[in-house]
Amino acid sequence: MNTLTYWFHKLGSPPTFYRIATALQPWCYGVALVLGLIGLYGGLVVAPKDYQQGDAYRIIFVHVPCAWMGLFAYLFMAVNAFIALVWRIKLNEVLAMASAPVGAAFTFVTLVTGSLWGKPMWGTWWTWDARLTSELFLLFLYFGVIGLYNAIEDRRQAARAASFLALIGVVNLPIVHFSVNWWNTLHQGSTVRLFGPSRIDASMLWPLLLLAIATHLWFFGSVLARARGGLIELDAGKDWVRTLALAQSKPTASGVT
Amino acid sequence: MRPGSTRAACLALLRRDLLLVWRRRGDTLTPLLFALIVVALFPLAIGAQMETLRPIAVGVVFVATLLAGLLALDSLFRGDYEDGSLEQLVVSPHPLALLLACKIAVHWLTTALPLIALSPLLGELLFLDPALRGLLPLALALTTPLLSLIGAVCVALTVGMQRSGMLLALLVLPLYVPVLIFGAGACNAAQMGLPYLAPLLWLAAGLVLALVLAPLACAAALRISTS
Amino acid sequence: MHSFFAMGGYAAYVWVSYAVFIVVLAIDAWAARAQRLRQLAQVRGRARRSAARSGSTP
Amino acid sequence: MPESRFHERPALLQARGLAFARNEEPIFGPLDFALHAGEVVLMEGDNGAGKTTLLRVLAGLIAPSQGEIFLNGEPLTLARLSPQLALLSHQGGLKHDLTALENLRFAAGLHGQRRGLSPVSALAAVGLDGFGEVPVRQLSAGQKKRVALARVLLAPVGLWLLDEPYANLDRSGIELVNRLLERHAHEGGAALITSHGAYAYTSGTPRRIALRPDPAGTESQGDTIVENTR
Repeated sequence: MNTLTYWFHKLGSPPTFYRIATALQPWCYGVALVLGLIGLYGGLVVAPKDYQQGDAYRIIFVHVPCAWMGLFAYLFMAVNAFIALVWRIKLNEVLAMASAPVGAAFTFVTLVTGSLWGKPMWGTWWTWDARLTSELFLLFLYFGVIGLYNAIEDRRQAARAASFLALIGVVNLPIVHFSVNWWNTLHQGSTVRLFGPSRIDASMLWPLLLLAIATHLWFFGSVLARARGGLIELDAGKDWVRTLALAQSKPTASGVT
Repeated sequence: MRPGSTRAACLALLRRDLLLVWRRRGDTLTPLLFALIVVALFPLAIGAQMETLRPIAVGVVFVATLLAGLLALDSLFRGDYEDGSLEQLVVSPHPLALLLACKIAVHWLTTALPLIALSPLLGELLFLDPALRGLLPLALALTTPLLSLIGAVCVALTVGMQRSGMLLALLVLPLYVPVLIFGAGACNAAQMGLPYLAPLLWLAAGLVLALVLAPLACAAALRISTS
Repeated sequence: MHSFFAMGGYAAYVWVSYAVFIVVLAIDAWAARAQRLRQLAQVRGRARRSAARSGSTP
Repeated sequence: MPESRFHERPALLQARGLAFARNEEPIFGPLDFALHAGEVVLMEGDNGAGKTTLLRVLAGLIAPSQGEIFLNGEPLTLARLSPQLALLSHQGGLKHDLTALENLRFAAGLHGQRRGLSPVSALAAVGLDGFGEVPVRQLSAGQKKRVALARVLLAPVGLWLLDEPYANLDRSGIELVNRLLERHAHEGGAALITSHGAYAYTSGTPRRIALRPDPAGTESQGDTIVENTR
């Protein structure tokens, strides 16, 4: 066996991955927190007021990174779902299912903040343009994946069924986007451009980028945390989990996140 | 034709499913009645004037058809799953996707086709624009097979569950959105005097794709959910 | 300082957005942790049950 | 490892270290056994010992958690297995709204039919002559079982996997199952049947493998009987 596949196997084994995840997770959360706070400071305080939108534009500092993350999480989930279905790797099943709730959270924040931005800017909480509608159905897809995963008794079968649905969603999402776009040409006048001319000042750009990095790290922290739970659940009968559970039951066991 | 050949198997399956529907022919009325009642609720809820109902007639008929189809989806594999016939299909030496395609075809014939036949009446109840009398059944004829095919994949994913109704709706409806948009959109475009051929062609293209891919996806989903 | 909190008249929208952002992500992290602790508790319960069955610690 | 050293020809169906677990709860195994052509093997075990699951694994419906299955020496796939498999599962696979004959005609269309048999003669062979036009719904549980057995009998296959074939049958029914199994084995077929052991088997009792509901045991089940009887 060559070294690369050896390491791949080693990393893919649940106890090893659990150890690595336990070590990485606080760093992901921690760095995300620090970068996020700096980014928020930059967005709320340092960045100048927009000459058109006033201070309301500051919502984009949370809205846009969350919108990216909603899609990124879906992509991450779909890639893992594909690997899980084709090669039946337990770890990828766990990772795919771990990214669904985080992705749903980001998509939810996107919708709420988008709505809160839309009200002062367009005078309406909601508009049926392609991007918003796709985002809404992205949320429904997340709910479908989570719902299917929770509805099936056998955990591995549940993960495989939900992974399959996630892959169908990958096909569906661009079609929804395309169809709503077409639909909007039919009902002209209701479209509002979400992003104005995309000339953005450097003082506005760096907080945005920092927050984008922070949300990515937060996403990975959350995925690792859920993957740890998922691995425990899937390997509940294995020795390494039992050792782990009994080691943590001691009240003195601290420093474990 | 040799017994045991794939063609014989498909024919036997088609014959059996049609026979089963015939034995319980009363059940096929349920989706029709459901669609009729849903449509009848709209004038009662928003007023019976022609000028309020006519603009929404197409949309209401489409949504009613879609919901009736959703209601009927549950029966697609449930009986076969419960009495063990589904296992027999899975372990039969024929391509499962092909057998499932036959089942979906019978299901469409017995649940969606009557709805298409009923659609002019549903339209009349809502004062449908007379110009759309021909187009509405045509759009439905392109839409409903897509709905059956897409729905079948989701039913296959939920087949082993006890109470799958609400979950099935959650899985299926986001996938139905583009189909609904193009189907109803074509009629709306025609009503506004805009060209309506493009969405119909999109639907036809989607249907061709789904005819090939959906049975395969359905078979894969079924193997996951029956394991 | 006051003008900072007022956000040019958009305070309700801006601050609610940021609050939703922070609260939802905090809930997400908390839920992930709670889920793992629940799984661990279940494993411990199972270990206790099997220990009780066999009469000795596994 | 119990290799197939007693035969030049590989066993029709062979399991090595076969185990299945659902949510990390072991259902059966690890299990080693071989099923050769011309042989009937009875899997015995109490309720919950995993007999049904084992049969579904062997039928290729579920992937095992561990271990391998070989069909004629090659790894088992559904594509290789399905042309030679007749499966009688717990539910029977009959449509209650159709008559016995309609059910069998469908089965013949799906799986083909054994040379020299027809739906009518298969029905007669399980002692249901004259019941062909009765809807299955109106048959008794034992008669339904017989129709399902007729379906198995009708399929032109060598391997029978029968889950609880004796359940719901009276004494003459049990004798019928034994007779069918004997003839099938005599003609070079093989059958793996399960039972929870509460039934009286009569003549020609097949080789038995005990499936113990003890998931803690790590030693192989299926044990020495496999080799002793050969």
